[in-house]
Amino acid sequence: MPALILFWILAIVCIGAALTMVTAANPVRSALSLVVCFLALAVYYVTLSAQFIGAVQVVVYAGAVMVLFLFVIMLLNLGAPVTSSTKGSNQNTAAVALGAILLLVLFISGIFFEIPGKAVSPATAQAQGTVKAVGLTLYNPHLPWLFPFEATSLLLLVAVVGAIVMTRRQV
Amino acid sequence: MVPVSYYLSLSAVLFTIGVVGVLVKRNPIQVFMCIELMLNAANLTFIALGRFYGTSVGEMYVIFALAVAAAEVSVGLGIIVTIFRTRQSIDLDETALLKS
Amino acid sequence: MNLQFAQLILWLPLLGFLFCSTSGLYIKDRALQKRLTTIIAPGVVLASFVIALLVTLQFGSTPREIIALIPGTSIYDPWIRFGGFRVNFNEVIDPLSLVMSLVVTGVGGLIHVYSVGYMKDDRDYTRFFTYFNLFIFMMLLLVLGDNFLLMFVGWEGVGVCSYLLISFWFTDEANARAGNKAFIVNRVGDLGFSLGIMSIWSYFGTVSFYTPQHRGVLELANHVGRVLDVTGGVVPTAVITMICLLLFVGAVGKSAQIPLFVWLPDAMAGPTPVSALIHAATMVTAGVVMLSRCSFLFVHSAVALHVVAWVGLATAFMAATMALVQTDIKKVLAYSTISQLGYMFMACGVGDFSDGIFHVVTHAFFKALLFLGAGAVIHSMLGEQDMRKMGGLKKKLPATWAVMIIATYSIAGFPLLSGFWSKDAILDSASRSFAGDGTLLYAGGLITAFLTAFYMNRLMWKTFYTQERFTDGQLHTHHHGDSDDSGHGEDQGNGHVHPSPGTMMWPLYILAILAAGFGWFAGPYGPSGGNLLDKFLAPSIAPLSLGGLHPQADLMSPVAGYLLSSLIAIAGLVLAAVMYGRRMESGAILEPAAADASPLVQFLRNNWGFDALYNLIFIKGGGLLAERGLMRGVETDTINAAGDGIAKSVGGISHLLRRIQTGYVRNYALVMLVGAVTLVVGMLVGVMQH
Amino acid sequence: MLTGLVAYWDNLRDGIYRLFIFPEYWHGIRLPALVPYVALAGIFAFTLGILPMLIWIERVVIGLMQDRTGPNRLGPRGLLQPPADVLKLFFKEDIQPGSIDVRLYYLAPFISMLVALSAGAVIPLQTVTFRNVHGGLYTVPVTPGNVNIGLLFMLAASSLGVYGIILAGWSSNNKYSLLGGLRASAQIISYELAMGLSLLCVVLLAGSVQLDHIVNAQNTLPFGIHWLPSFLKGSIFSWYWLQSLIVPVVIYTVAMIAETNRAPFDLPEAESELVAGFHTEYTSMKFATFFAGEYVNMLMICGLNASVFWGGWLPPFNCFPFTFIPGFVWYILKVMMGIFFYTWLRATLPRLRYDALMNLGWKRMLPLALVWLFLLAGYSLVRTATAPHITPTAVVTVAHVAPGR
Repeated sequence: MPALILFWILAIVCIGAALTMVTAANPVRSALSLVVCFLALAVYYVTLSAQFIGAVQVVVYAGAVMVLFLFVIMLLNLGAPVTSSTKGSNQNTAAVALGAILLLVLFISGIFFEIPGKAVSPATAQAQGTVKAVGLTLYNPHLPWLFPFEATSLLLLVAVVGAIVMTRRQV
Repeated sequence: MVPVSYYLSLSAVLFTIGVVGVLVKRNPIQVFMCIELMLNAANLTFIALGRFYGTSVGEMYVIFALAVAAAEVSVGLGIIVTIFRTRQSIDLDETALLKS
Repeated sequence: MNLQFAQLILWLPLLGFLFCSTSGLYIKDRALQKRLTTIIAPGVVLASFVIALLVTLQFGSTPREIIALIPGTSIYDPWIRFGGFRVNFNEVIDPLSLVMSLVVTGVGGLIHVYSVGYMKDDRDYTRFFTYFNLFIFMMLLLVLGDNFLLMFVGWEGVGVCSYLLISFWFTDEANARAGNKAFIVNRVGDLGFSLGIMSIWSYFGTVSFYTPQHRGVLELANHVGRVLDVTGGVVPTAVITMICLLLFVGAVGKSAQIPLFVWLPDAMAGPTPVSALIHAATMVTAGVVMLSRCSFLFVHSAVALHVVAWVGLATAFMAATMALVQTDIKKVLAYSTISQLGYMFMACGVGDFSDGIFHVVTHAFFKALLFLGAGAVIHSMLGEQDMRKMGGLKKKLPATWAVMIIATYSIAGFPLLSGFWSKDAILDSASRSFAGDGTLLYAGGLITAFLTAFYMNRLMWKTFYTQERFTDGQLHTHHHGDSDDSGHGEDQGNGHVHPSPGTMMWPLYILAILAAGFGWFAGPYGPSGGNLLDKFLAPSIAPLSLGGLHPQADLMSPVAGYLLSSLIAIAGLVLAAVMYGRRMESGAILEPAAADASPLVQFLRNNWGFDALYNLIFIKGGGLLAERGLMRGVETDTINAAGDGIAKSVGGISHLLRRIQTGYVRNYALVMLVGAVTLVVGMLVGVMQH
Repeated sequence: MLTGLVAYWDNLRDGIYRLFIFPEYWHGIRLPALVPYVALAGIFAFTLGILPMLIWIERVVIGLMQDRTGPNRLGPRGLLQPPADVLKLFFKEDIQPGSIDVRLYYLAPFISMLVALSAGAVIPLQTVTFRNVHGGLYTVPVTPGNVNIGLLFMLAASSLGVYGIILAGWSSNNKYSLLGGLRASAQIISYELAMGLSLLCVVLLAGSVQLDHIVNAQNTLPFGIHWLPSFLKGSIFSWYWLQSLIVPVVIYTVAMIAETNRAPFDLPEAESELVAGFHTEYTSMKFATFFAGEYVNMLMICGLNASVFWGGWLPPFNCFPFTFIPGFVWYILKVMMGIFFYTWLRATLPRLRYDALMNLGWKRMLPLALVWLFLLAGYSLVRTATAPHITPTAVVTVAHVAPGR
């Protein structure tokens, strides 16, 4: 029961923050709402006993990605758009309508369909989110994660180099 | 223990908010943030289902999604900065880049 | 000798071809190129012949398995692999392919040697030998290939070479037309052949003749009364009949049988060695070879055999009648070739395939000899081919006359010469036809034999005996002290008739010996108890009993048969001698005007109206169909209209669609979302329905 | 005589130790379950209590270093100066500038403070030993949250601290503030990398990111040399500042100063250029909150430093007078040494230029930390191969700490 209450509180925070992010005109406010949403998600991860992912979520998303966003927003000094949108009022209506359909469909498939398989006991689940368990899984040469993980480091390197090259003033 | 369908539904809501945001926002940074939200909604699904099945696979996927998102953000923001430098505006409706 | 050496039979001519076709690139000295070509082009063919001979001798004396496969590609990595379709590049070494290889390379080699002299002064000397070597290669591929597909490659290859060689002197439009005609008429037959191959593939599951696992088509057909496919099922007789008839259509085209014979007389437009090699000795016999190769199939279908026999007889007779009225020396020979091919088909049609091959061999000798002799005459006559302008050449060309008379008597069936033996074997078999129509076939064969003897002697009389109808200026003269290269017709009147260079005459002598003696050698009274060829060929040829058919009893005793056919031949020869002996001055039985006026002569000269019929049906009718039906109806009103309509509608649609490209990323994203939502809804609906 | 003396002291020590072994249940209350709350209360009280004193300490130390007396008016040796400062700030007029983003403006100092405080949730003060009903002993770290992601949590908290600064700078609608905020965020992001890498060196050696595991992993003979005397076990020479071969601790120290925007890296509030940087527009209690947040942040960063590099609650030598002093005293001593170091640097070094700061962070520290991480990885591989008996420290500790034994 406490878990359920926590879930609902976090859900309200999460959805509220997400909605604020979409509706806010000011990108800074948007970004902050998103940070709140990410933090709430991190708490979700911890309650799902994925502590490592929760911490990484905070470090990477809240700590690095969103700071980067804020940094760029402030660097470019972007406020709310000056002109009101003249084009695409149909676009917005259609977007909301389609979003509603999507939500309905996702709800139906998420709630009304029984998920095959059986949930494991909380004790078993608890042992799987620790740093040690994640590390052992990730670096296990008998599991298929090691090579993708190494490849990801290359991806990050490429991204770093790409970002630097792109934003250099003198090319 | 919270049923897994709760998490799936929450994830659906967040994802939909992200999708709608992508479609209605005109500021590319905000669009970008909406995309991040969609990614996170997907991550939540991964974690919840991974815990449900008692495997670490969900976490593995989330780790990769995180890494990719970080790379994507660095490059994407770099692009936005470059566009701003050349056009002095990043409004998606003013920069109809895809129409010659 | 290792049987692997047999590969060289096939590849040596290809080497020659490669040399000849590329020598121009790296040999700038034309004289040197010509000298090298002179050595290499006939050399490879003769070397091929030597190897074939060695293989044959070794093969015939070895008691082990008589049919050997020489893989060019491994079984597991085949030549062609397309889905379940697999074909290997194997050569089959068996009696039939060896006999044919010997004929092709032997007679072909002699004709190569002859051509060295004949083509000596031609501008395109090397090109000629390029085609010749390629032709030998393709013909060998046809006879040595272990599957229908390789045979088809060779089949088409010789067709191409035939086309190239008929129109060798392509600057003359008539030659080019003749080449086209040969090529196009052959296509009709090839269509049948390729349909036959496809049918074999679909019904048998293989196109190989023999395979190491003994699952080849011929091995599958080698059961009394039934034919199996690779999976062990029985192929119905109706299907066998269909396949055989389709294959026979191919044979009819290539071997110039009725109704597709019209190309062969026109093919005489090429150089005379070409006529000798392709249109007498080798290529046109491909049909007979193919029928013999497929004898295991044919014996299972009495209907197909019957058709073959009667088409053969009809061709033999009709071509003989047409030969009676020809005035062009080569055309007489061409029709005689058609006629003799008819004999061979008749032999196959009554199930006596080995005697068909026997006649192929003897015919190769004497017909090559005849053509080469005619070539020598034409050579001496500066390219004149009309017999009406010849006569009295016996004194001028005694050596040529000698070999020609041997060949003439041989083809006429003069006793104890080669043609006598082979033709008599065919007539004997025809008289005992399994279908009971032996008497008719025998009678038709005899009449044709009589006509053959008559028109061949007519040719001899018109050319060699009657009075000269030309001046010395029309002869190939030779001035003492000059080389042969000094040119045609130079210094007219002062020289004497130069028969021909040695390279042209020696092949004739050799062929003359074979044309005279080979029949005895391979015939029933030959060495080693007689019927040497029959015995040698036996493993490659299916007996009639395999299909449940049995020859009838003899019509008469063998000696009576020999006497009768000898009588007929001599009667024909004598009749011609008597009739032309009375007309020594004109050299013609009817005056030209009278001949032109005679409807019978006109009918025969016009190929019994076949040319006119084809002209009407295909040229005129086809032209009308193309112009009225296809050009207006299909091309203009349908295809062009459809094209224009598509273009217009695409333009209109894109005009509408252009509005979709707004350039706004958000619009595109919206469209993407529409697709995604549709997909998810579709999946959901799909899941719900389960 | 010496033997008797040693035996005497050993007996005395064991007797005293026995006093500090608690039963698992006391009047039906399970005592280990109370430990986190005790720790939370202790850390909270200490942090907030020491805050005013820190300002006094800093001023006194700087005064001593600069050969002057420092605060000396209120109370003995100026000890009442901190409460006076607090009172002054409390009663100052609260000015709200015009054209600001009100909500963010008010939120920023609290974010700064809260995030800094939250880092204390995983800091282990010392261990406490319990005796279970079967007579077995087991130890429990005294920390509010004994989680397996302790170090990551600290990193996450410190990376979130930048929000307070960046929001203050943005919401003030002042170009000095904005520049200060941007500088701060850039600086923090830059130095976080070097800091994380230097901490990774320790994680590599300890084999865990749980803070009490890291401290326990330092409780070995220096470099695992087994013939050394036992009083060196867990001594100052086996702490990770030395075991990680000094470079990581240097990098961490530099990075921690930059992280907390202290001199000589206090560019976000460089008064000569940016007035007061991101808190230019803040007055009264909001300023005080920023101020306090900064000091809490310093405490937490020093706490991490003490745990990770300086042996946490371990005494400098595993022998007589040191072992009598409780662990949390040593711990606090180490934290205060860190604060002293801060002050020392502030009194000594001039402020860096901004580009020099960035160059130092990106071009010196980051590569050095990276190279050192690789070196240490190789070194620990060799050590694992040659002396397997000293490596599984973390594993042994885990087994030791596991409850229910």
